[in-house]
Amino acid sequence: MTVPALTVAELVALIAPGSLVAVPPDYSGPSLAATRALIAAGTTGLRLLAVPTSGMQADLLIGAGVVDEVEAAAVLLGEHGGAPRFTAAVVAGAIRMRDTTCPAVHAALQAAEKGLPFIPLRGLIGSDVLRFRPDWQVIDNPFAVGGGAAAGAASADPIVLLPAIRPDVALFHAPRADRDGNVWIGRRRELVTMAHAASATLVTVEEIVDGSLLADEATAAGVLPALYVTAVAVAPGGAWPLGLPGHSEPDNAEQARYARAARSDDGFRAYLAELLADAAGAADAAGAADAGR
Amino acid sequence: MTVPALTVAELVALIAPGSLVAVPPDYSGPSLAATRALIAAGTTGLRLLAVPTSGMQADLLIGAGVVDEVEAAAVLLGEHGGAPRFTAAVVAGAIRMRDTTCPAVHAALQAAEKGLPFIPLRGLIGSDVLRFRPDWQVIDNPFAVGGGAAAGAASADPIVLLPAIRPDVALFHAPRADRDGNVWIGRRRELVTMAHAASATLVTVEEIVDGSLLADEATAAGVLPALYVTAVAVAPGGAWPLGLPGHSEPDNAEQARYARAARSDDGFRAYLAELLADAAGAADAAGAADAGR
Amino acid sequence: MAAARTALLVTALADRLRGLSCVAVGATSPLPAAAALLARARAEAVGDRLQTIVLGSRQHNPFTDGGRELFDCAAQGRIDAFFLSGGQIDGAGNVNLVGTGDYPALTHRFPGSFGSAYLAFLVPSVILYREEHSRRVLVPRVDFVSAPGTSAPGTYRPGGPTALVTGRCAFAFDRARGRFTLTSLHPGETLESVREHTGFDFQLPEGEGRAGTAAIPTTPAPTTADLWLLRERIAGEVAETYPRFAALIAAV
Amino acid sequence: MAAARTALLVTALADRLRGLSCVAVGATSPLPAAAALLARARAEAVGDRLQTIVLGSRQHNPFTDGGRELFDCAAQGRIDAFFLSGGQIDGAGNVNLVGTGDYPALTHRFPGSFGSAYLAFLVPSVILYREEHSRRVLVPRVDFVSAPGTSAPGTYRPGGPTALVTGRCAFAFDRARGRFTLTSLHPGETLESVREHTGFDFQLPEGEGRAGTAAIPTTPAPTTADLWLLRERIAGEVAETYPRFAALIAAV
Repeated sequence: MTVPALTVAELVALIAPGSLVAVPPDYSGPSLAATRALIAAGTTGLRLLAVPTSGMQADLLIGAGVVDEVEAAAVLLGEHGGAPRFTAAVVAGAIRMRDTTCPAVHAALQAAEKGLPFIPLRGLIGSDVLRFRPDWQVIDNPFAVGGGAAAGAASADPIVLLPAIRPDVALFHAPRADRDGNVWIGRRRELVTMAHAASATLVTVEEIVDGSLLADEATAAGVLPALYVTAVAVAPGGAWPLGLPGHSEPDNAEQARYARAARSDDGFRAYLAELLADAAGAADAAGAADAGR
Repeated sequence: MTVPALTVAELVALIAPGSLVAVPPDYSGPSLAATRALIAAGTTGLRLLAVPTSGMQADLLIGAGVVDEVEAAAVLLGEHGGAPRFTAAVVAGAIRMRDTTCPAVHAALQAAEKGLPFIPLRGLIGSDVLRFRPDWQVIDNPFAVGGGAAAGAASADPIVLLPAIRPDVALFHAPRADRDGNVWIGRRRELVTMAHAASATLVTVEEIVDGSLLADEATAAGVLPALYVTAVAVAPGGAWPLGLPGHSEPDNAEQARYARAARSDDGFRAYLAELLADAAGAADAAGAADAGR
Repeated sequence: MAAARTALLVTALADRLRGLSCVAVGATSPLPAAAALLARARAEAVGDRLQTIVLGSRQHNPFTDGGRELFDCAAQGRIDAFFLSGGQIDGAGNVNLVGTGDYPALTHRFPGSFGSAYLAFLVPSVILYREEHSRRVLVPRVDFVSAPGTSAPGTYRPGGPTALVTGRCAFAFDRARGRFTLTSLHPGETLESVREHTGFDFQLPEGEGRAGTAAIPTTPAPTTADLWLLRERIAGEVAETYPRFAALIAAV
Repeated sequence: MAAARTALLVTALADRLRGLSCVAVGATSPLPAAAALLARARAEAVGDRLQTIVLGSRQHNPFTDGGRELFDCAAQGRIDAFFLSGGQIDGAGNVNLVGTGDYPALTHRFPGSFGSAYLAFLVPSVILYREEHSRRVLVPRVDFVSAPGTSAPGTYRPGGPTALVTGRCAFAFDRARGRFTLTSLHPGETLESVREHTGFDFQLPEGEGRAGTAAIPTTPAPTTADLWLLRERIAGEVAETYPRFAALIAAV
């Protein structure tokens, strides 16, 4: 394999403390397997970038103390309501929160993808999202026709400039990779942008398949090329209890169970202990299976 | 069909004189069928945007007098050398040429796609491409750390800003559409950006298939949704003599024949007359087939 | 939320989509999703077409360019209407999706602004909705402006709020004045009951005295055709994305 | 171009890719494509890996994000080397792909700048090549700067030209001085013959007197292993994209 195939523990060991880690929203394949492994490894000090929102993954990482800072347009457990550990950590001041808006995350990653130092974005003017982002700038649109003054306006078409966001790591779960390290992502193209923008891309997958995913033109359009993939780890069910587009449905009962448990710190600790014990068992099983590869 | 299915003649009749028409490069499915129909219809005054280069399509349109202005990073007949009618028209001053560079076309279309008035782009500083584009601006990067002066430099990180390009029409040929108007484009994602950026998107296709192209997640990633498609026309072999990715190979002998013929204006006229006669015959045949739809 | 009340809110939201070409509905938004699909079914019944994009749906989401496509599509001017809810909404049309308290020292945290700080500027008709109509939600001034109701002159803003539908009534948003106008009362509500539970001042319809309530229209009840569509068609269409909500709709 | 000359140019270009991780080759560039694939085969032979992206190829192009991906990829710093040819190239490393004459009143038009005005800034090693080595091509000053050889201090420019390979010799580009240095003469060429056909002044290797030519190295001939790879492997690999050129390679 061109791209190394690691265990999940080896994969997350590549994430240095302090790294800016980009993760997809709940509907786009967050790697819960890697999330568990990060917690089990005792990693701390990560900065999490939700692209552009996150749910149970962020809540677990925050509750477990893995994360110092979160940039997100929203953190919530989907239909299961607010993210309890996120909410508690923000109110307690335990994490730094960088509030943003969905298109700003996408645009700032596209800026990094294109090697641009910044990218403009419409909207935002007059919002407190902008007011509390000292890293964002407002300029007068240099291409405004006639300028605002000519139109009798108070200012000449102000527009926000966002600095590019270049994550250290893009981390997600996908249905499959091939032995070259190409990864199938289907329509989830935010994963492509994340990987292009990031310095390293770490992927857990349901399986590694024979043959190149790029060989068939009918399906090649949904592939992230190995060029952007740093390492892959096989983790069947690695999105659980979230769903994986084109592969598995969300486990709503388990998510509801988490949402209830995480309302209190004690409940969260108990859930986490159980989750890590299960994960350790699963990892042992995977390790045994791996020995045969 | 949600999106109207027209004849090629009806399709090109939607292109108003003076329109800015975006077309893909030779390797990405230019609609030569629509090109012939535009010439046959006597359309004039079009402004052509090559995304980011063009070949026989541009040369035919220029030679036939359909086009007043061309914006392109290059116009050439691929392995068959320079584009003779383009070259002659530029030297004669018969068309306005807006020289650009490939990534500037892509970026300016992405700006339009994102509703941005402008987008920055690296490179270009000190080139004559920039010098002869009064519509481009250079600013000091407002996010430069310390600024150029602190680094002992003559200026504070100059960077080019490109105005967004919003084509009136995106025009291309694709292997297939479904009855909803979804169009299969595979990996040719410049077609997606073109369509997103353009006010109208007109597509000729090899065939219209039953069932939704979006139904199968394995292939949905390669689909331009009907949302962006203004109208579709069936034109089997509509890319000929160029190839169509995932469908047909280029007809190199025919391209070589064109390259030879177009060296002189007389040769071009003769080639064109023959081409339009053939196209008229093909259109009659298609019309007869169409009657059964 | 009882089935009858759900049906009323869905139809009240759907009423605000008449004559449009394309509506998009964000994730985790069952009420607007049902409203958009009802409006589409109504349009089809009279030979019109309403493109309906429901994020989180497989069946009703044609996007193939990833998470950015909704926002790019809105900026391209292709989306006529979008729905936004709010943890707080004030009388100037400002929406707060971030939290209460003195940001960043919040006393209560909401999930976050999502795309509101952008879509509220770019989508021509942003329909605000919130089932809970109380002074806790409808406040004099939001603690955090995720999306402002109006903007200073010269600000690029082709869009903005046009309406607010709550569990008690419907307002129109007067963009020039930056204020809401009460347009209809749900059955059982009065001008007084709405005032009692609303933390901001609002306008009355043209020609209405400030005293009288008799002439303020009642929010139209779902028609028999609406109820039939909700039960027989929309319940099935939303079931893919919102199975629990679909059961409620099926019972209207 | 005879097979032996082709093999020499391909190997001379491939020599400039040693130790790199990723090289990209633009469309309509058979010579660089063969060089990149040869460099990859050489790397593999010693257990290294050179990612080789050949635009226009199905087999050797992994991109799935459309025409912009090459440029985005270069801006991300993932591409170590790229090849550029020129209608005119001058002694300051400026490349002209647009035409001769007083732009826009050109007397002769070339196809256009392609991505040169961008890639020449961003790709660390831009390898210039042109089979024709004449005063028509290698001019004192290009008529149009598609891509400048060097930039003013303060200009963001991680990349730039590093070499120029022609039908007569190979130059290195001295970025600090903005000048070429003659590094090797192809068999049959002398310093004098190169000077005679070069429209710009250039430097000699360190320690070389301006008079002598004896000590200027000869461009290394393809090794037996190179020729075997070209015939047995590279010809097949380029055949998909450049069938006519493949026939030439197969005959080396």
